[in-house]
Amino acid sequence: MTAGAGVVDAKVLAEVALTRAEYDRAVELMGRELTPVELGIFGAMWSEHCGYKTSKPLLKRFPTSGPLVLQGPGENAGAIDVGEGWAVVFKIESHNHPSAIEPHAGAATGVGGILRDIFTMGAFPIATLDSLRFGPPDEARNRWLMGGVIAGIGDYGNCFGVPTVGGEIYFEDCYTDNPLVNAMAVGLIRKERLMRATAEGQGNLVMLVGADTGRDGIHGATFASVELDAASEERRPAVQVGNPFLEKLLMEACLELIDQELVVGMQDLGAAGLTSSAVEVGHKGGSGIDLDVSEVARREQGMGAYEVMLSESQERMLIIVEPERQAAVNRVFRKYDLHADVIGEVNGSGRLTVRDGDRVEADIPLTLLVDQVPFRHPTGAPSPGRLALRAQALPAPTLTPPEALRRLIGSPNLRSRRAVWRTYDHMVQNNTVIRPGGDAAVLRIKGTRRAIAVCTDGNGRYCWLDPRAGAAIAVAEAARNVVATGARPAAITDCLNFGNPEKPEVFWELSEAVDGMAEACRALSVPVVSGNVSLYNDTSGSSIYPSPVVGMVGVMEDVGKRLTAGFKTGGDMVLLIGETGDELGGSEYAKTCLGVVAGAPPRLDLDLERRTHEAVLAAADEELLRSCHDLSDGGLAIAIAESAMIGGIGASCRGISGDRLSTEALLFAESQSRFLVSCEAKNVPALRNVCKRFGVASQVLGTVGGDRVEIGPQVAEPLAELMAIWERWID
Amino acid sequence: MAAYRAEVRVTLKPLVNDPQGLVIRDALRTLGFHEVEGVRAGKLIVIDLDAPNRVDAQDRVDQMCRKLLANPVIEAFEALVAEVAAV
Amino acid sequence: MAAYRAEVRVTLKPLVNDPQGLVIRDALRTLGFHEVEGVRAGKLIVIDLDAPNRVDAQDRVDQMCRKLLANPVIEAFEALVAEVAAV
Amino acid sequence: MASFGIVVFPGTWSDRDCMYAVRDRLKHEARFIWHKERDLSGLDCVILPGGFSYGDHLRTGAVARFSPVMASVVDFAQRGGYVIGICNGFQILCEAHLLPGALMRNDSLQFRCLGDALLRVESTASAFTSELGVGQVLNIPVSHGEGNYHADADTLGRLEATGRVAFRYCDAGGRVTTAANPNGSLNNIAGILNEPGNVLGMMPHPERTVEDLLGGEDGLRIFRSIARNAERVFAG
Ligand SMILES: Nc1ncnc2c1ncn2[C@@H]1O[C@H](COP(=O)(O)OP(=O)(O)O)[C@@H](O)[C@H]1O
Ligand SMILES: [Mg+2]
Repeated sequence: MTAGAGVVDAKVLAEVALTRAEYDRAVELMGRELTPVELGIFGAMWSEHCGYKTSKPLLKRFPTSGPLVLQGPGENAGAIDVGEGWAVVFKIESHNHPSAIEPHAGAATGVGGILRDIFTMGAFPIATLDSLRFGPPDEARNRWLMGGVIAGIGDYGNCFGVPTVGGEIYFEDCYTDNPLVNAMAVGLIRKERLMRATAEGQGNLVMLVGADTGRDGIHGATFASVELDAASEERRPAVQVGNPFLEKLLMEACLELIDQELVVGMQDLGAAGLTSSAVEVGHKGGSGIDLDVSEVARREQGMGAYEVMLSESQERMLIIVEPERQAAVNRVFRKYDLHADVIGEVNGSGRLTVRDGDRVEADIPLTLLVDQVPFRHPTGAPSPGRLALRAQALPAPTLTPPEALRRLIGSPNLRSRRAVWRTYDHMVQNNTVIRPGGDAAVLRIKGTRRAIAVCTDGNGRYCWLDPRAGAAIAVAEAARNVVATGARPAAITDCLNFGNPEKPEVFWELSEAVDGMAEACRALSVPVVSGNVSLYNDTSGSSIYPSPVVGMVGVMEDVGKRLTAGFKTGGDMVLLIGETGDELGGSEYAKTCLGVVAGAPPRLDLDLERRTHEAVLAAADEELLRSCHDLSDGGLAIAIAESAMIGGIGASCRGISGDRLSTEALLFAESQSRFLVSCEAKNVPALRNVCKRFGVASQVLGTVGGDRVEIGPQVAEPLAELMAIWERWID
Repeated sequence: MAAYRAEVRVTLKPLVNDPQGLVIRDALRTLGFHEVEGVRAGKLIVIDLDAPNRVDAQDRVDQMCRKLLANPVIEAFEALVAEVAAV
Repeated sequence: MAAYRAEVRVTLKPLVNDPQGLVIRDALRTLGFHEVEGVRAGKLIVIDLDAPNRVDAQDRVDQMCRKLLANPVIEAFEALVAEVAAV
Repeated sequence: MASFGIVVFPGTWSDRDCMYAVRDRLKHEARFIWHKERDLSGLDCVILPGGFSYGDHLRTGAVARFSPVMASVVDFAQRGGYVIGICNGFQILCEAHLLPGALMRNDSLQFRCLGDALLRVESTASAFTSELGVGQVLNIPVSHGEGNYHADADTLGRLEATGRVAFRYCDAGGRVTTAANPNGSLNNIAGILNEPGNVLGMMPHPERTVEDLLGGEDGLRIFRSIARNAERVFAG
């Protein structure tokens, strides 16, 4: 081992993303200079991506336990108990940066990565969702990014055979050069079969299976490039091309191994590749790992230990196997024509040892890489200008209510997403009881009456104006979407998409948002079981809106009692549950019809939110409702129009009133804790009683029927015309 | 103005993973073509266009490649332009 | 034995509709390339193989095309084989 | 009790859905057949399910048709066994020349998953459709990127003239319209039969409408038709 072989100058440190102080700390902990491979390993494990050096102290604020939680943060994915012996495993992950330069491959590999996290837990992936943010669609480049991302997501999920059942797409200027691509995956498994990523048992074999290792996604390694020719640096692919076909085989084989109880532990290879996976399993198993990179099958010639250890080639899995089971394991891989190699051994050293044949390239105590990550504690502060935005008054309306309704329905943020989700197979596996296009998607669990509801939510504008309130609303809105199907919110996964946290303003946003989410999670009894952090979403100095995204899972005991958003039958009564306030701040109306992103986001009373959920769930349980839709972007008028368009039947809601509220607020305010429901006329008293029982307001707005959407005295638009506007997608 | 035909070949850069090429390689070997060492899959796009001369035609097609037909992050392109004999 | 590289071009037969070509044509025109008359899209498959000589190499690659690489119902193929200079 | 064999190629994904349809909903026997196997003994019907065999690389179905099991499937079909190819299975049957024509990319160039797709039954002269009525409209979802059926004029003419078009995409009134065609298929073709009528290829997924909870039982009728005919053959 040649310690200190590289010249550790500022350039080298920048490439491994360590500060001089962090580097000195690593040297101090090791008691000697680092080899190039070791420096690469420290850089990767102490990075924000693997080590969460900025966000970890904040993440501790989340509630992570509860009666349903089987696995909280810390494993490849979280898991909750959904009853009758079943567990649901889920996690969300970002692939923002790769998608910004190669949207198709970037988004596709994002889906691939999150699917691996699910089946690494032993679970069969039963759904994916994708939460997307782009710049305005009138710019060709943004459309190109969006088209590529959507095609990439579809190509991966469709080929793999998992239904893509939900997600969201929003457009704001701030995402122009920095789109957000967050993919969530959900898996199902018998509770007792949950796998953990661990390497236990001295003498057990470390096997690498799946794709050959290439020079994919290796970050700055010039100092170690003695093995590289100058040109290869240039040719090194910055974005990986995923292989969903291979991933499907990998999943089938891995699940078969688990089924036959042939493995001790399993860990997918994601960020920082073999390095991160080996460190994770070794550390969790309380053992050591000895790897020989010369045993790793490669796609290219001339790759050195550094590249092999840090390659991010997709569709690879590390498995820990007892030596006497190796033959059986190989039989399974051979069945699927998968390539597997023994690349090392578990030992009791507590160290990660990396050899290339006889040469030791790295030898590091695992605890240094995991427990000694030097946390950063930046200070946060908002700029005065930011806080002033909240107090800014909105300009006077210029559009009539019917004009505003049409403009909103046709705005990129509110248009129907049918043209997107019909390119995703959302039905494969025969579980999709409520398909995309409503609030949450609902998947039944075969062999039971049970189902789960899943959705993602996040509102960057609210978070920009008030990160704490906006993040709390993201949780509440996700819960509302789940409740609107009749499911009880159970737990969330979250993706924290923020700018550069070294900026005090961004760190303040992050800290506020985490507090807001944590508070909402506590109030609504939905723990955080997994998540992901994506920082440094900046381009040319400006950051994206703070954009936490919440992925929610809810549980329904009787799928027969599920609710959908569309109006059903003429003559049914339409009711608003909850109350409208003068709250147009940060709204879609303010943006689309007034041209401003300003004002305070709507108030969220978490106790009222919770009681409103209880009221709707009680009404669903008593089978009082014919339809149920939550209110969010665009407010009451949009909710009425959507329920009509989804149901394909008009409605007359003339009874809209509110004390001292402007027409604009009545129709378009985004006040929280509201649902739009319809029910048979005879059930109105019972429904209103349920609401009263929970201390929640309700109001009869009108009736379902006809071929127009009538709202208050001003709006009476033909349904067909609204649908034509709504269903026109961006091309 | 004259008529030109451009043949654009878009291929993945050498170090980029090519799952399609791997499947074709394995399939050929399974079919008994053991002499196959490697396969890379790409696209062939044939464009008929008008241009005042060959140099201009080449220039325009190169622009098309950069703007739409290839993503330089993972792909390389090559465009061969030839005049089409008038019929 | 020597090393050969074959370039196989698989294209849709002239009478078969080529929606991909049409979409590319329209996209190019939208981007301002109004001189584009028509576009056809096909596949380019590059195969590295060993063979005793060029004729044999060509023969084997033609067999690969007939057996696997092209579907005669809709596609035509052309295979160009060249010796790869030893390094 | 009819016996179904569900072939699993690398990349197949509607194998489990087909199993659910046949065993759990139809309550008949079924077993999976890995593509490297050759034994189809005891089967009345072979299902080639949907999916992306070999990643759909090169051409859909092009590689799968060379799997060891396919020789047995060809043999099985020649001996009169029922073979139904669904989606990717249809593509494989075309590549294997058990059915004429080819399936090309959807004319939209996009994948289409349509839960409310409708088919008109065009022929009841097969084991797959004998329990249905000509002109009957079925809700059977589509989910594919390459379902655009193409055949040369002669072949197409022969298919039409001999009643071998089994299903066409249609609207709710049973009208065969361009708007109802999800992929650009010639003559709105959604499914075709071989000459003797014992091999069916169809792009839509009957295994996806096998219970009311998921949008009806129209798909189940096709499997039921196969089972009844198989039992009849067995009884006779
Ligand atoms: N924002 C967050 N909220 C809760 N848990 C998080 C968050 N970010 C990361 N985690 C948890 O930290 C662990 C490491 O995450 P990650 O590095 O994304 O895992 P992987 O490498 O498996 O993709 C996981 O258990 C994940 O669920
Ligand atoms: Mg993981």
